[in-house]
Order: sequence, then C-alpha cells, then structure tokens
Amino acid sequence: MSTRLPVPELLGRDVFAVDEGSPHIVLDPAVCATCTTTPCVAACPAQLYRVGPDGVVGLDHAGCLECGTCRVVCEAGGIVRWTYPRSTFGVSYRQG
Amino acid sequence: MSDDADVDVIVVGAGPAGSACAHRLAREGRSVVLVERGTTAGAKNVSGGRLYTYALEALEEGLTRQAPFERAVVREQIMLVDGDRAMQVSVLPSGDSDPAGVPASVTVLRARFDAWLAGRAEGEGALLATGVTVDSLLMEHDRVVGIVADGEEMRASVVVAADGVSSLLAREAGLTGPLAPASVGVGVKEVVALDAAALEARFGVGPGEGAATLLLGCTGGVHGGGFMYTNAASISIGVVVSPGDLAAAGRTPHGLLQDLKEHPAVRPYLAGGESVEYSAHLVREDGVRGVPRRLAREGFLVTGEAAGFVLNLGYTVRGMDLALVSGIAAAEAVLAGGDLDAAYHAALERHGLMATMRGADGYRDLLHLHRLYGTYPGLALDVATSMFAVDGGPPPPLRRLVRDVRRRHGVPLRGLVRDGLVGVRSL
Amino acid sequence: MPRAVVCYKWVPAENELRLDPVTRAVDTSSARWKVSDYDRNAIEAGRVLAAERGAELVALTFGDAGAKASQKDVLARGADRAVHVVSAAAGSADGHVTAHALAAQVRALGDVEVVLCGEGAADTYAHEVGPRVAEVLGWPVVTNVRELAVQGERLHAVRVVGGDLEAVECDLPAVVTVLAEVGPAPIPGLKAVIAAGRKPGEQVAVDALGLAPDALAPRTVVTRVTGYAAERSRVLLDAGEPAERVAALVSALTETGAL
Amino acid sequence: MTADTTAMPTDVVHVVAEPHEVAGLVVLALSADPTAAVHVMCLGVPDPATAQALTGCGAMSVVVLAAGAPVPSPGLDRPEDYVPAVAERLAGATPGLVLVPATVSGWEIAARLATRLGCGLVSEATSVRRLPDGGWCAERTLYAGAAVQGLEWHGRAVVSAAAGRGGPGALPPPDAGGAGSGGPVALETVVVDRDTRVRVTSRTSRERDAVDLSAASRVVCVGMGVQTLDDLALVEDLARALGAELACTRPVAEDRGWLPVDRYIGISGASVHPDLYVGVGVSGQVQHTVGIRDARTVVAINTDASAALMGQCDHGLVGDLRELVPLLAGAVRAAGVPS
Repeated sequence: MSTRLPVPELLGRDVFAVDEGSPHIVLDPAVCATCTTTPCVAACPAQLYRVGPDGVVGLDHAGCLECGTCRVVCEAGGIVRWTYPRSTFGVSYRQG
Repeated sequence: MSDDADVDVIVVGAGPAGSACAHRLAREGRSVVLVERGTTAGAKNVSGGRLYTYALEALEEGLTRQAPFERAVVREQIMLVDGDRAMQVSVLPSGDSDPAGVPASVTVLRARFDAWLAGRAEGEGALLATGVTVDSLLMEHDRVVGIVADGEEMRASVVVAADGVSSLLAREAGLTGPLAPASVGVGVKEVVALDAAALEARFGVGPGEGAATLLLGCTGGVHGGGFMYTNAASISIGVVVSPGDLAAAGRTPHGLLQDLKEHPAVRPYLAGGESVEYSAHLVREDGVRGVPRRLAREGFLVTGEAAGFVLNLGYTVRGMDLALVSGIAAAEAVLAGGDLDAAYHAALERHGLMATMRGADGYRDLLHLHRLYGTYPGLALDVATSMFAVDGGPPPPLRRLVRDVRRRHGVPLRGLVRDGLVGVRSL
Repeated sequence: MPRAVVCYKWVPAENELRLDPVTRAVDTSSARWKVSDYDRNAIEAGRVLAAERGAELVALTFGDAGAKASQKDVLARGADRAVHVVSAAAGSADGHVTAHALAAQVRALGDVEVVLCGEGAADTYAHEVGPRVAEVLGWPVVTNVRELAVQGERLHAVRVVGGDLEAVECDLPAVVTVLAEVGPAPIPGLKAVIAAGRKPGEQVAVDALGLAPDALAPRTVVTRVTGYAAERSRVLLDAGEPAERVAALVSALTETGAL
Repeated sequence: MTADTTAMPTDVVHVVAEPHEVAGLVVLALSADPTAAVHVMCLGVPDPATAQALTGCGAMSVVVLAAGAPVPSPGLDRPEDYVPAVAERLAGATPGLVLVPATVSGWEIAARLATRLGCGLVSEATSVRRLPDGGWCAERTLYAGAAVQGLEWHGRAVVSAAAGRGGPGALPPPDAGGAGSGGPVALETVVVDRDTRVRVTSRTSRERDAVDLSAASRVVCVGMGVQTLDDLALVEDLARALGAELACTRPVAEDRGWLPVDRYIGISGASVHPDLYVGVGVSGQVQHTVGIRDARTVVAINTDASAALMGQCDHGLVGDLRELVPLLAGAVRAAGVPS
C-alpha cells in the first residue's frame, strides 16, 4: 500500500478554522496576470496557488499552513497583502 | 514601567524565544504580557523536532527533565539517497548525557512542548494571552510604545518581537527587510503515528530513546535535504528545500516528501503508520548573515527566528536552542535598560550565541555546493556499490574505482578537490 | 448585587477527535478542549443582560479537574467570576447529577435572577441540563430562545418552536436556554484576554455543596462511544478541463443510478 | 430493533405527547418492546378525527389531559404546561419507560419530567431496546453526529425520540399489523391544572414555504462558499435542472437570510435522505453533514479540495463553482435526466 498522500488528503488531517470573512493573503490579479514564472504554484506546500482557466494565478486561502513561502518566492509583487489570519483563525497544529 | 504603559513588556509570540524571554522577565519581577496568535501556545509552530537541551537548562536548571519531550536522541543517522539506492551511516551513542542524566538533545512536538513552556512562563507570573493576533506596532515619536490587535491598543515600555521567521513586526520596525528566496528553505513535514514498540525496533533504540536521521540526495537535485525524527509514538519526516529552485526543477515540496516516504530505504520505517498531520515552515539558511545588524530600536527588540537565529549546518538544523538563548538574552537586555541594542548584543555575546552564529558561517559555503544534493550522494553510492560488487575477478584498485565513478558523474578532479576544500574549511 | 449565571460545559473539540479506522473507538486524548460552542453564545447573551441589569455575571461549570482550564476563556468572554464545581466523577455524571450540582451552586451563590444555558452541549446536545436545573431550583424555564430581554422582574423571550416564533414571558428568577441565534459570540480581544488572566477562577468541591448521595448517583451509564464513519466512495474529480470533470461526474452518477 | 421477548416480563411504556404525535410514538413504543403495555397521556384535547384515531392506536389506555381554568387562548397553548400534572400522575403509575417526542416542546417536557421523577433521560434516542435482565439500552448520537453513544439503565427513564422519521438511523416501525396492547380503548379526559408560569404572548410563523426537505429525492445545498446572489442563481438553476429541492447550511439561512430557515440542513435543522445530494460550496462541518447522512449519493462541488465534505462525499468536483455549476446544469439537461 502506498504511503503517498495527495495534498487535500493531508490537509484534511490538519485542523483549520477558516475565516470565510476576510482572506489573510490577497493577490492583485492585474499584477499576477503579468507573471510568467509563477514560483508560488510550485513552492506552496499546500498547493493553494493554481493557474486559472484565464492563465492567471489564483489563491484559495483555506488550507493555508501560514509558512510564508509564497511571500518569499513572489517575484512579480502580486501578493499585495500577506498577514496572519485574524485572531483564532487559520491552521491549528496538534503535533507541530 | 513608563507612566502610560499598561505593562513593562509585551512579548509577541509564545514559541521558545518568546516564552523564554517572558519567563526570565517575569521571574525578575517585570510585568509581562505574552501574546500568542494560536488558540494555544504551539498551535502555529512547526519544527523538524529536535531540541538541544543546554538551552533549556540555561533558562532554568533541571527544566529538561520536566519538559514533555518525545525521546532522548541516542542515535544519529545520515542517509545518502540516489534513485532507489541508499547508504546509511549510523552513530551510536549520540552525544553524552551530562552527569545528572540530562540528554544532550531530545525530540519534541511543538503543540505539546510550546504549550508547556508558555505554561512555565505563566507560572513565573507572565500573563499569557492566546488567540490574539497582533496586527501592528503602536508607534509614537519614532518609538515603539505598544501593539495593536484587532483595533485594541496595549502599551508597554518594551515590545519584544518573537513572532517567527516571517516576523511582520521586525519588518514594520524597520529592522529587517524582505527575505530572499535563496536565504530560506521551505520545510514540509508529516507526523506519522506509529506504535512505540515498532518504532523502537525499527530504529534500534530503547524505550524513551530516539534517533535523528538526516537524508541527502532526496530532493531531486534541488538544494536541500530530508529529516526523520522519532517521537514517542510517531515519526516526524520532512524535507527542506530551496523554494526558489522548485519551479525550474518541476518539483514541489509535497511531491518530494511523498517520494521520500516511498523510498525503499525509508518506507520500512513508516510501514503501517498513519499520517496524522501535515505542516510547513520556512527555515532560515543564511546563518549569521541573516541576523540584522540592529536587533533593537527604542522600545523594541527582535529575538528568536524573527531575528534570524537559526542555523542550518547540513547535518542538523538548530533553531529552538538558539531561540531559547536569544530569548534569555533579550530579557537580560530589557532588564539591563539603557541602550537596548547594545545591551542585547552584549547579552548575546555573553551567552556565546553570536560566536556560534559566526562559527557556523563556513557551513554555508558547504551547503551551497550544488553537487551535494544530487551528484555526491550518487557518486558515493556508486563507489560503495562497486566496493561490494564481487564478480570473481581481482578487486579493482580503490583509486581507479573512484576515478571511474567520478568521471561517470562528470565531476572533474579539480572540482572534487575544490569542493573537498570547501568542506574542510567549513568544518 | 443581583446575579446572572451562565452554565457552560468544557468539551473536547469534535474536529480534533481521532477515530480508530478499525475499531471505531473515539480517541479524545489528542483533542484540545473548548468551551462548548453554543455556551459561548449564552455567555455573550449573559454579558449583555448582566450589563443592562447591573448584575454580576458568574460563569459556572461542573467538571473534573481539567475543566479549570476553561475559566480563563469564560472570564475573557465577559464573566465577572468563574466558578468551577469540581468532581473527579464528573466524567461519568449524567444530566441528573450535573443539574443537581449546578443548581446547588446557583443556590449557594444567592441573589441569582437568571440562569442561562446553551440549548445543547457540543458533545451530547441533549437539551437536558437547562430544564433540569430549572426543575431542581423550582424555577420556570424557557428553552430554544433566540431573543431575550428583561424588563423589571419579568423576562421576555422569543423561542423557536418548529416553524413558529413564540413570544413568551415569565417572572424572574428563571432559567433560559439559548440558541446560537441569540447573538454571535465575539472573539475575546487582547485586553479582555489579559484581564481574564489576572482574575482567579474559583473552585468548589462538589462535596462541599451538601448534596444527598442520591443527587450524585447517575441514572444512566454510558456503555460505549463509537465513531460514525460515512461509507462514501470519495472519488475526487480535480484534474482536466472543467467540462471533462463535469462529464465524468454525470457519467458516474448515471452509472450508479443516482441520475 | 428486535426484542427477545420470551424471557422478559411485560413492561410499561408511557407515551406523553400532543394529540397529533401520539400515534407515531405508540408505534415506536411497540417496536421497542412489542409486549409492552402502552399507556398514553395526551397533552391537550384532540380534534374529533385525531381522537378517533387515538382510540385504535394500539395503546392500552389513553388519558387526555385537558386544561383547567384558565383555559389558554387558542393557538397560545403550551404542551410544556402539563409537566406538573403528568409528573404527578406518572409518580403514582407503574414505573416504566416514558416516551416523549423529540421536538422543541418534547425536549423540555422530557428533561423536566425526568427531573421530577428523579430518573434518567435519553434525549433523541436513535434506538431503544430491552435487555434480557429487564434493563434498557439506547443509542444516541454524540459530537453532532461524529459518534454514537450507547447507554444503559435499570428502572425508570424518560426517552425522547423522533417519531415517524424514515431512514436507517431512525427507530424502525414494527411489522404491519404487529402486536398492539389490545383493541380500541375509550379516551378518558381529565381536567388538570397547568403550569402557567411561562405565558405565550404571541406566536408568528417564520418565513417558510412549507417545504418538506425530508421527502425530497434530490437536494441541492448552498454553502457559505457560494458568495454572491449571482452565484446563488446559478445553484438555483442547477436545482431546477435536477428537479431538486434547494437547501442550505445554517449560516446561509440564519446569518445571510438567503433562504428560509426551514431549508437549512443540519443538527438544528432538517435531516434529508434523498437519492442525490449535491453540496455547492459546502465546507462539510459535522453540524451540517449529520443531516445528510442518509443521502444515497453525495456530490461535493468546491474550489477547496481539502474541504471536509470532500472527505465525506461519493464524488468531489473540485473547481470554481461559477464554471462547474452551469456546466453541470447544462450536462444534466443535455442528458435529458428525468427530474
């Protein structure tokens, strides 16, 4: 039996309190549209960055592990806001 | 406390640095508020999982034995991986326990460990406020006078930022700038639950004892490595890779970790285990060069990972011990008063932390040898495989064997010597 | 000073339970504990009510030693005092025992004009303890409440009864059990959390309440707790063009007869 | 629920319910213990048709509790007001199981009766069974449906249960024409004092459209991931294409007010058991999913592949609902799916 687990399966084992109201990471689609390298897509451990049908990178903040990798690799400056989730929201590690 | 301050010190972040700082300050009678955005201390924190205990003893003698650690590390392993092949060096015992029987290093899971440590700080009188995300610093006349959380202000004579590798507060205070992709590794980790007895048998350790394993060559040629630590009833397995190189290599941190778990030399360790958590964390890899020149400004200082106190030595990553020591030093600087930055630097020198950071600088060169991550593990395995291959003929001279392998991997002798020298120098 | 009491339960977070895939045993050992969700709404409703009445708000729980950890949270949520009736046997207590312990402490506090409870706890959701406490105290109870006001010595409430909203009134003292709709439970702010850290919680041994042994004898015994596992095929359609994904879904649904 | 009745003494079950709830609960009582002597206390005077039905419901006796002065205004009566009178009568009656409907009024009645009788309570039991030793055992759900709890007791207890609800989790009805307690009985009406400490001042209907989600064979459910009214319109169109009832999660009805509250599914809302359930933008918290447990096929549509519902569905369609929902509606129509 393979020990290999897809990302959604792994994220399903984590505990999240998703803030439906306000995303803690915000992209500027206009800037992301100019990005050709999209390093965020490969680097995000939770694979939350996806190239949409229009060819522009989009983000689903639910499932964010709050590691900060996207903020570091972003070259185009499309991440116009990067903060931590509001109080009590986001991932909650039970092991860590 | 200045007249309009609510408390003497606000420490932001209840990880090892923040809790150690709050612990020390509270013990010395300062009023301290320790603010943590996780609903419990440790809920947002991730590390490979190994803690060098001298730092815990520096905070308070005898603390290690009270700490909820997972296992005492008695076995060190280095595994070179190439394709389906692997070669492993195992060192036993690892490090000496001190005369009092305190193990030199232990494995920890942060949700448990950090909650305990923050509880110790509370025990000293610090006020722990969990579930509170600090949004920004409160500034007045070019001085940090407090914090803002969800629109609420709180004032303090000093704010200590122990808010981790992505430190938003150190950035806001102007002490640090953006991190370069090359200065960090992205770490991903799974915790795989496993029966304690099975785990002990697989790693060849006794009850309460554990192993620390470093893996090289498992990152698809991307700058980085893997790790495997034994917890009480689980294994922490992960990879740390350079995030900027991933897109070009067509790899993802998640994919590399899944590959590693499937490797024939790794899989038996994990067999029958159940993955119970997936986590990610950035690891500073720029050593002393990543520590900002100024660590404090009026009313503010930065400590722990937020201040770059992390060392990737290749064979081990040190973060929690440096965090603890820097947190203690930060507390001592606050207690000393006067020029915060000068007092802090003096305390860091006194604790030998800056010397450690400087001494480790050479490792950085070693770690930047690209061949370390792809070529050399394969080369070493080829040599080893040839050594163990018996075909009935006379054994080839070892020198020729190495030469053949080296040529096959396209490593010129000059390159090998140069890399070797870098390695020797760095050590 | 008149008092308002909110009863709450300290429960394991249901999303942190681990179910053994084979035995289906429920493992709570790795779960963090929390103040039961709807009890948080009750505390907020109590905070608002107490402020209007100039009353002291007491957050009251019955539980084993572990429930002490809840007191900081309920104080941060606006309780003036946190009282924990401690019983080593709380884990095997049923609604009968819990209600007697809580009611005895309400009596011991004195001057209580209203007791608020969540309609159900996050673990058992039995709609039980609130009306039981009312009966033990001999007070009227209004359950399933979404709106609440006190005027003079009279309580006005709007209950949800099936598809109807029922406006009711009764005299104080009374017990009220509330729904989440009674009002959102705000996340405690920095100062509230810190102020809570400075307030000590109070512990009362259940034996000190002078209850008869019969009041502390559970009537029902929990014989087992097993996890519920949905038997679903869990096929994810996450690759290919949207139209392909939809076509794959439609053909799968047609095949299984769902369409 | 099968009861081994051979070795057990006959027991008594008291059904305490409003007139329209009595018949369903007697069925439950007899399925829990086919040999039981079922005695009914009817809270309020039934209309003639219901009264007629009660005489032949299978109970051994039916006592109608009628309000003494002051008589409540029509429409403002409260079954809860009969608790003292019921408790008084039960205290003097043969002990046994007291069965109460799991309704808002029933929950309160059950807990107050149990307290007045000093006995145990099993709230919202999903099964009740006699034990060979004469004791009882029951099951109920825990953690909003994530777990099942088994309970045992001896002697008297009050049990509340949902009467007349289908699905595998519910108490099954007895065999058609199964044993009753006897033939038709006469209704005995007793005028009792009520507990009038809580007074109803008015009763209004919430915004609702009398939908019976529990009878729907297909349900399309709107979750909080459906973020605009335009997106809601897309989901409504999918429901039309499928011939499905539109439902939602609690916050969509309670917080946003997009749909009437009787269209929300979950622990405090409706339970459904359709052939097909399609959750659009539904995160899948257990408070909701407990209500879809008996759906035959569950489809989840969500941008978030890690949403909890993805782990509890048969088919998980990952992607932007603005794209996928119209495509699915179109494909369903193109396939000529009978709705």
